[in-house]
Amino acid sequence: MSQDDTAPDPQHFPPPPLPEQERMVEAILFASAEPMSQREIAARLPAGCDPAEALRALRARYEGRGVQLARVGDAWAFRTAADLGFLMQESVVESRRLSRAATETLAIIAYHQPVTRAEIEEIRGVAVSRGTLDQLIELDWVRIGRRRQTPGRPVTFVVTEAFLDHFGLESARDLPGLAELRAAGLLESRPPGEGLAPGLFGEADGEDAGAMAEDLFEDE
Amino acid sequence: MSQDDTAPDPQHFPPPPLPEQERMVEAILFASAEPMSQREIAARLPAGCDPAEALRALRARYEGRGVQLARVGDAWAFRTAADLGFLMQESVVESRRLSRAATETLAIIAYHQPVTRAEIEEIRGVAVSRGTLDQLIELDWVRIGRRRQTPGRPVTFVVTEAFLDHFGLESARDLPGLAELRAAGLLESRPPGEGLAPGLFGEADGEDAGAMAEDLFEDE
Amino acid sequence: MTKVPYLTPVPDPAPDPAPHLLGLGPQAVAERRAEEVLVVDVSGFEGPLDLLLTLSRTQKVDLMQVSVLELADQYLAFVDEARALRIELAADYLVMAAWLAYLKSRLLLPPDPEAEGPSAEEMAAHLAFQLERLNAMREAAARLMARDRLGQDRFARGAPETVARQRQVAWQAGLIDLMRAYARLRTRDEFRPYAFDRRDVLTMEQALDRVRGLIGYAGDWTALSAFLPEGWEADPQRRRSATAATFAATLELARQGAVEISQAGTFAPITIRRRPE
Repeated sequence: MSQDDTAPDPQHFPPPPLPEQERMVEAILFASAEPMSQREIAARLPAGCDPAEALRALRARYEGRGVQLARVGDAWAFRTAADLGFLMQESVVESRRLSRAATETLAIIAYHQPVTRAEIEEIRGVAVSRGTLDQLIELDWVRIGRRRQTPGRPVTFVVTEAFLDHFGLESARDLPGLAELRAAGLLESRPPGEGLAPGLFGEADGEDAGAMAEDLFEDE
Repeated sequence: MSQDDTAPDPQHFPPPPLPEQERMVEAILFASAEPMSQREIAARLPAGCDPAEALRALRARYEGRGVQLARVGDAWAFRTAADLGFLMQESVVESRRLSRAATETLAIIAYHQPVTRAEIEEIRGVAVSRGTLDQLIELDWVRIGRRRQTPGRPVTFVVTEAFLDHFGLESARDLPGLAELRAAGLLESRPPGEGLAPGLFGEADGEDAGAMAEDLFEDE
Repeated sequence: MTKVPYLTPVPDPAPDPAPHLLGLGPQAVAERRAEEVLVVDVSGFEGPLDLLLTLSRTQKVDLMQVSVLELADQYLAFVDEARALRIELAADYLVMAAWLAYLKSRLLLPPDPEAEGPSAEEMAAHLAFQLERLNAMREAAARLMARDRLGQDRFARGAPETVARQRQVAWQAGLIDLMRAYARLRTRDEFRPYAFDRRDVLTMEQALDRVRGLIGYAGDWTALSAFLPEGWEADPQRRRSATAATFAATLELARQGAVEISQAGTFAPITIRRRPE
């Protein structure tokens, strides 16, 4: 602050009282698009004002409020209180179906846990991508279990409490067996031996054949 | 507010205490340049909050401050106190001066709304140019209301929330001098006396006559 | 009328060139004439009512007390002057002038008790009301514009904080999906893509074509089974499909009004016939 700013100027009215100065700083900072330095604020205020004092009072006033008077470098600005930052986020929840690969992998882990990656691949007939397992782990539905005591000591995968919770199961043993699935009509395929040439359908082409059929029914 | 918004939801935590809700509403409204309706505010708050109560408390808190909580129709916004406008003169965006035709038309719409174009013309004694209404609509001060249920079903014009915001009105009922004008009978649409000059005094029936006259007076 | 600006130089109605202009071409004469036309800013008025309002102010009385008779005189004088200055007034100014002249004559004459419609006084009162209302709206507009306006006296938050839209993906999978996926895997050897086996299925379209072709011969009640295609009666699965399709086809034809269907009782044979003309 230069001398001139604070020196009483006989040509001007006396400066407004401090509460009024505080109001003024409040309005100026509220309306400003950028943080403002004390000097810039002073330039806007009537002569003889003491922005430092007004800023102090204003800062104290907003203490604990939803909005705070924040110091930004040499300047001042109103900012949302840090603990209320979550209000500035509008969360849009988008629900998406789990991919077929992820669903199958999850199913295999649930039915066969603890299961190694190689075993999952054997059952699925295709390689399991790292991303699929990562996604399931991130969803907290799958976690890494103990290492298998076999050559190479591969890690195993198991389902989590969160998984059981999400699918409403008390334990993984509650998962229905194949016979029950069939009885419940959940097996879409026909019973074998209905005049279809084996090897024509469903052999070796894991993802592809399935994906084709599936396209007819659901968008993934 | 519908029942659902206020009904306690057993799946959620209890709503935060009122002072905390007040902080939240403060933060939300401070962050927005546009007025926000109670519904919009509620959507951002945790479940079970009562923005109405928080708004009441907040408004009282800012009473007399440099920034005030203003009601704008059904919405709320923080605005600097009108008496401090001189401090922000630098940030005044020089808006194009409205023509007399535009300001008169705006006043007629505000005080007589919903009002048809023929009625505006009846009051002004001159055709309303398309440009005038376009300008007011573009400023977002006027919008098209419901059609009048009279022959020809002419559209009506009404003022908007942005109009209220711009002119610092809580509602259209707060227009200056409204009561006096109404008491003086100047807001009634008195049927024009018969035998008056045709076409000049509202016998121009609806849109067609207006549109025709308008071509003649495009420059206002 | 396509162009009616308030001020248009009036073309000289009487081509009577002044002596000093003799010898100039007609075009030059017209140019000189046009230059002589005095331009008065009539466009400063927002129509005849506005002009009347301005004139009424010269009476220096409250609008309620304005003398319409005097106002009419002032207006007519103005229009005369504009004519003298060869200012072409817009049509509505002239319509107003004619109406005021009429009103003036009515006001001056003793009232005719036989006359229908509003009296001259009522018409004058309505004009006064219109002037007062226009004036009120004009004042209201001025008051409105003088309010503490946003962006001039009141300001919004200069640095509004943006609301971040956070996209959260909730992955959905139900137990059924899980079990299906597993079942699919475990029964892969028996699994095949779902494909409709049409070999033993008669479609409704096929049946419809067939029944349409045959119905012409069925003037009398004929059993539905008679319409089944050959070779479809023996195998139960084929017969089932053919019967269903044929029945559906006859229902469709009945709906179209082509056939009638009859059944004596529950599970009794269904018979159909062409609808009698």
